Amino acid sequence: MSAADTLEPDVPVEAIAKKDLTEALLYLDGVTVTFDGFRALNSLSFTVDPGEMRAVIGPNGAGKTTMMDVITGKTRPDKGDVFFAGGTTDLTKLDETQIATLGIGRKFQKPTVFEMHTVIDNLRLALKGQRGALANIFRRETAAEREKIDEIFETIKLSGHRDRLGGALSHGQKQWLEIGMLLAQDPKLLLVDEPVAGMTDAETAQTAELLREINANGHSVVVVEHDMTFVRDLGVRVMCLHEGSVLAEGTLDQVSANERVIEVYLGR
Amino acid sequence: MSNALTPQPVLLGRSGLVFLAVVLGAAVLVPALNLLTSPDSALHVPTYVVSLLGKYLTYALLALSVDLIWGYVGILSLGHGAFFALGGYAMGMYLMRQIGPRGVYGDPVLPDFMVFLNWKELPWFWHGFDLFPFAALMVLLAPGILALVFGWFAFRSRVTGVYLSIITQAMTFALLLAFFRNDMGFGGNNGLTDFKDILGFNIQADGTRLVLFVLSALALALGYVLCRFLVRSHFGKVLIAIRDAETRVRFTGYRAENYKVVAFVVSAMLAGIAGALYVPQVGIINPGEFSPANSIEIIVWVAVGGRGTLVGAALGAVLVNYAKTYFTSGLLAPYWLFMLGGLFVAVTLFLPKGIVGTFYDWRRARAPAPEDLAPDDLAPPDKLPEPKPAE
Amino acid sequence: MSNLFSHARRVAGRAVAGAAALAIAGVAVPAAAQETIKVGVLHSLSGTMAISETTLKDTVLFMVDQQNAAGGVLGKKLVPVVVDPASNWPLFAEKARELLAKEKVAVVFGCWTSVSRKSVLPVFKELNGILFYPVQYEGEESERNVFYTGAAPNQQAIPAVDYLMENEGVKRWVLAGTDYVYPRTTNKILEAYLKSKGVAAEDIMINYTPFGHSDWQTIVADIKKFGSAGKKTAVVSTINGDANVPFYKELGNQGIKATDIPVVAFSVGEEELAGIDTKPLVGHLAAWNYFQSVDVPENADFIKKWRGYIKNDKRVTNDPMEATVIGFNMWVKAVEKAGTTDPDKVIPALIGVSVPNLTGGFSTMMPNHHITKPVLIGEIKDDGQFDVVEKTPGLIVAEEWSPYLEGSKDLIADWRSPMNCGNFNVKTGKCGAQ
Amino acid sequence: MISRGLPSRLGCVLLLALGLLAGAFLSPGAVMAQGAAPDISAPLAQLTTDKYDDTESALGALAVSGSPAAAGIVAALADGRLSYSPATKQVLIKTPQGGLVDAATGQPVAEAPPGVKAVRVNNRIRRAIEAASGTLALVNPDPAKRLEAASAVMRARDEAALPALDAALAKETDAKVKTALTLARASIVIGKAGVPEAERIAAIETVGAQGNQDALAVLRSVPADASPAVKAAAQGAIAGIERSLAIWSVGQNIWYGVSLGSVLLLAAIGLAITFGVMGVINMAHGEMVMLGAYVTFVVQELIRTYNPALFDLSLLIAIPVAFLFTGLIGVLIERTVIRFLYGRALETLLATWGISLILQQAIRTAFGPTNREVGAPSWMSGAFELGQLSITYGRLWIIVFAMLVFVALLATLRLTRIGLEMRAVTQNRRMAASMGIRTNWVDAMTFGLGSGIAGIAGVALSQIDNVSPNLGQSYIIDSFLVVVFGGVGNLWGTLVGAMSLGIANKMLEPYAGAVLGKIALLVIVILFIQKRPRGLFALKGRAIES
Repeated sequence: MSAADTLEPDVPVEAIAKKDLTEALLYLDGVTVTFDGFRALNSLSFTVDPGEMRAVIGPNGAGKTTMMDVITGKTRPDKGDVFFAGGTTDLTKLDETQIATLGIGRKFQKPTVFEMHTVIDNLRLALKGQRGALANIFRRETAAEREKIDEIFETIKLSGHRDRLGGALSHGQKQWLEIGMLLAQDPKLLLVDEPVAGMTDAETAQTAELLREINANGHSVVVVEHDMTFVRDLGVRVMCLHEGSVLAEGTLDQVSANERVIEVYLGR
Repeated sequence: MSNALTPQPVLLGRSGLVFLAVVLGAAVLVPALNLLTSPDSALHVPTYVVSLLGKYLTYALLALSVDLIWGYVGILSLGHGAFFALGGYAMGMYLMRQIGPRGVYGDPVLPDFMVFLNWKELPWFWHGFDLFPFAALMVLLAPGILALVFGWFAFRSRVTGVYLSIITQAMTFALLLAFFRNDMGFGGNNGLTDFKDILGFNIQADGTRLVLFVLSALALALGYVLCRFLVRSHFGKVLIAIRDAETRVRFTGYRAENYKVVAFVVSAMLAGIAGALYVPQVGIINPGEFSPANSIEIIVWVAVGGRGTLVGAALGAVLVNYAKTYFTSGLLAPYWLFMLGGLFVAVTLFLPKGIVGTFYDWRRARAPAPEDLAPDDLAPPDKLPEPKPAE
Repeated sequence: MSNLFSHARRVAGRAVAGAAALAIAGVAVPAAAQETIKVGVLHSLSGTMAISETTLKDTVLFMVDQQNAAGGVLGKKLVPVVVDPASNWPLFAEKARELLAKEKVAVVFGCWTSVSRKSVLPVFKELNGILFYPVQYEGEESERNVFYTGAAPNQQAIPAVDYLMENEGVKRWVLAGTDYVYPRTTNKILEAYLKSKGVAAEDIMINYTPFGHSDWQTIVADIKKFGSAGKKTAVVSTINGDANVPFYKELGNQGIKATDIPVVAFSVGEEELAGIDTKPLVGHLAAWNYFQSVDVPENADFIKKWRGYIKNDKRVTNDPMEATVIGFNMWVKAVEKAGTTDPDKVIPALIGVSVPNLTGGFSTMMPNHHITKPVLIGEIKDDGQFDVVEKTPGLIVAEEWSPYLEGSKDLIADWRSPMNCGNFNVKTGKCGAQ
Repeated sequence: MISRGLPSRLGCVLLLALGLLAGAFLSPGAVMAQGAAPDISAPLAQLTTDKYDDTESALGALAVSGSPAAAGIVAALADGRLSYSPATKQVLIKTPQGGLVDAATGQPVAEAPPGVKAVRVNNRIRRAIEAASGTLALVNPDPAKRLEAASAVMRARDEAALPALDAALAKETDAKVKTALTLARASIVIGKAGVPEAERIAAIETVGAQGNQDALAVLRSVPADASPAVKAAAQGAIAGIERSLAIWSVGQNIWYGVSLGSVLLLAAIGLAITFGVMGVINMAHGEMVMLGAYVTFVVQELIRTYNPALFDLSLLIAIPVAFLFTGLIGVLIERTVIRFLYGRALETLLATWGISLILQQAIRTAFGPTNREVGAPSWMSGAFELGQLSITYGRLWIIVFAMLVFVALLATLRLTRIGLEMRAVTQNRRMAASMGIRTNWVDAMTFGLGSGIAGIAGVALSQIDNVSPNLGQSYIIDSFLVVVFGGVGNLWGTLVGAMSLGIANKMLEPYAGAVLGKIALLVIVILFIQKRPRGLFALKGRAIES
């Protein structure tokens, strides 16, 4: 299914508040995705500002992962708009690689690192720079690149594991390595899917710290997470998804006080 | 230079050096033993053994080309024999044109099979093959372009895993049927045969056979160095990354399909070279080379030797083919299919990493720091991630 | 590497030889004790061609057995060397090389398909071996090192067409074949021949199918349609191997009877029919130089001994077997005549050798390295055998170069001195066809 | 022959017919007892020369001899019961009871003279016999026999049969037979010299109304010297038939396509289980089909040996046997090899390829490399006409069988406990295991089911293809293509895939030929997979990516 088939040209773009579109880093409007009759996203709309960190919560099947799929080009929406960088780029027309090159990095729910590569090679592969196939045959690492990698090692605290295979790392280490790989890509926006699943409390706290640090360095971050302690640690604006659209938005306290949210989480 | 700070991985590991030594050693030793020892000597290598070894070496190069894409990119091509055959046909067409008026009908231009089917003139695609440089170019281009077109479509459409394997099989099967057709102008089932000269040298002369053997050894050595260089480069790391987690690679901003296409084309060209060296040594090229069973056999060689190890692929090709030669003669002839079949089953069950992969495991297990060995000799994980069939 | 190899080969070879000697001590050990002559057998025992070639391997072994029982050749025992080229054409070349260079066999009986013969041809020329090729083929070849004991097109196809024209009044022809060189060439020859007999182009339909074609519905329907033009129609089938069974099954199912549209086949013999229920096929024809049902004492004797040897009293015999037998006997006779197995002596000695065939006559090796043969037309009976309905009165000499083909009409082969040429051009008077 | 007067000819034929009838019911001795028989020694002598020309003319002479013995002789020749002694020139009839009778005298012969040989029959003689006995059977009391005779006469188009036809037409009461007789008469009239123009044109209309291929053949036999009006009428009728046949030929191609599709379906459906559901690339699948065909062979051999009466049921008996046997082999393979390879689909390819080589060679060793004969039961032989379509029973039953297998498999997966467990295990092995499903057992059963289905496919394929060790190899590529084209893991996809590939193949074949058609189809499938990398019926969904 090509993007052209599903994109409705009649969507009145003018009707959307100009301010949102031009100032937002990420802009979703009326995004709907259906799988075999099941509506995974139902007219989902929200924006993420430059430099913002946002947490997304919601029960299973609320559409959190599908939302990430749509933003990163993995899934094409049936209808709706997804714009990036102040409305300059229509993400629904691009594929994963183009979107990644634009500066949107993604961490998967299940940690995905290159298991047969060493940790340092994982970072080397992710490092921003030449992506062309032929050019990479003769590529040599520069001093600047090496410095950058050392820097990331500092951030993700895996310096002692440089030469171990990615697959040999513990679950938590893999999560961090994956975040490190995101950093190496130097994206404008990081999409992080359940970064603390399966982590110890200490690791969870460290991860929250890590994400805050990343955010402080000027990266926008969208975190999908179930772990409320972690979300609280982040201390950022929270958005609750339910049945494919935004149920509530605000601080964690506001959202968790929302009656409908309580109903959704506890009522079933 | 940056190399001064942290060393880049070495181009050739220990096993690579051993491999090159063996191949190049054979390139010197075999002709020497053939020429310098008397036929009665225990060390004497008869000419027919030289040709046989030369054939094995071309198979080894073919296996290497398959390992490059299967072992390192995870593309299981069940149609790689097609590239081998195309290279072989390009060479065969050159050799046919060299026959000139020495064919049975004495036609100065047309090959015999065209004469007796009443063809009046040479089909357009036969032009140019009387020139060796053109033919040599086609040895690379014919498989290369097919791989480029096929790979471009397949990888861009993200046809992967089993689906890809099946359509590569369909591709070689379609070519098999096409080349069987006499109307195609490639000699139909009989293929191209009865060659006389290559570059002016009698193709049956012992000297020519020795030279072809040495060339095959050199091609294998160079092919190995090329593959090794590729898989150690940043490009190669991306390939391995694609094999293990293709989606991650895309989300990291690499065009996985471009990497696959490049690897696929390089692999097809290597296979084409192998085919081109194979044809003058066995003396015939026929559509049978396109048969899917042949392509599956190549996979088996690689699996037996150990995929993702390069050395293993070459070793597997030589071992399995030696076994085939050995068991198809004499008393064991009726049973050799049992042995071949049993070998495949046994290898997949008991040596899933193949001979060389298992050897690496064993060496790693003895080494004090297991992880440190990994970067030198990359063995694939026990199981390659494969797309699961939709449920 | 080669050191290692030859060593491993020697060691393994010794082990296997030892085991083998133990296993078949009765045969192997005494044979090795005296001087022997090695006979190569180059027939596929696995793969697609095993279906046809295995029988020929057994036939050669049977003949060797008989010959040894009769005292061998030149007082020496014959030792068969069997290899399996596995229906793989390059492997044929490799195995031929092994037989000639390593085993040093005196003669090789082998090959079935044209491509396998083409594959081994350069090897036999290079290493100066002798190959007996026992299968009917397309002709267009005559080589010093090869003796062709199967039929050339004029020893099979043309008499069959003549029979249909004269006896069945056939006016319209379907030439159906598998798309490879034998049917292509045969059909080219037949087309030219039919046209020379005044058959119009629109009364000839030519159809080619791939190897192993299994769905014949469309083609059989087309044949039926072609046959409904108001003229007596026949099918000349050069369909090969596995494709025949589904073809005949479809003919039977679609109710094409021999009395309506007879099919005459050149590649269907007793072995092939053994896999089909022949009741619906009664009356369809085949043209060969031998049928199992030929009622002469030589044949009855051969069948009896063969069945005794193979220990199966239902085993059928067929034309390529007869060709193998003739070839074998010719070689034995030529070796006795030459007093040596040296190919340079045996090859000239073979010309003119005459041995009994199994249809009550003699076949002679001609200077073109092909043999003289009677042509028999048989109709399929309901027991899977053939009823011989026509036999040429005399023997037919093979036309290795067809006079009906543009490229070869001026060529002749004569391997006697002084000509010594397989493709002598009578127009230019030069060997090498120029 | 034509020169003979009508009345005498009619008389002869009737006499001959009576004689034939008598011959069929009475002993030859009784026929002889009727007395004064014409001399048939000349034709009998011709029967002993062992020449087809003589036999044919003897047949003609016998037919007009008026001898009551002639009928018995013709019938004996048709059945292969006629022999002669080259030494004594005596012609002998072997009675159906096994006795010997002298053809000339009708007297029983105690012992055959030495060197007695059968009078040989070839296609030409068979045609002559057919024409004669067809003519004679026109007065058979059984309408079905008369109908058969009418079409035999039409096929033979022997002008000599015309008087008999006229006589039969005059007496005929059965409408169906009458139509057939009229048609047969018209067919002869069209090609006969010296027929009045009007009669010929009427005949052309009668035949033209038939509208089938036989009619075309008849219409094309209009003599070259016929009047322009006759030729025009024939041309018009031919054009009309060709138009309607062109339309029918589309239907025919679709029928052939469905038939090919059902063969593909049978070959592929077992694979849809082992490959589609379990993810095992089972290269030995073709060998399972081959084993099924050999089971059929063995079952038939046993039936032929021990109880030939059951032969028509042999296929029905073979079905469960083949299912159980190949199913068991499948379970064995799964338990000893496949189970160690789950999750390593591409490695199952290697192991099963090895297994396929072993199975092939095992069969070759056990049964020999040559084809084995599997007979067709009577209900699978022959064909019937549906409009202008000729539908063979064999193909029809295979289609029906394929559909039954498909439905049964679908029902097994949907409705039975084991089907539910199979789906559960393939969807989430760990979850299924934790719910108490014995996943090992289910794996073995699933593989056994797929193999068993392949086995019963072999039963059907033994009817249309070689039963040889190579049987499986010819189906393996097509089977994989069908499953992949249809969408892995979806039985409906396999059905639609098989049918569309079958029909596309048969639609392409008349234009492109068998080889190019097949190549074109492969290319189409390759391109199609580019468009839909997961096949025709791939399920959409949020793929769980790792």
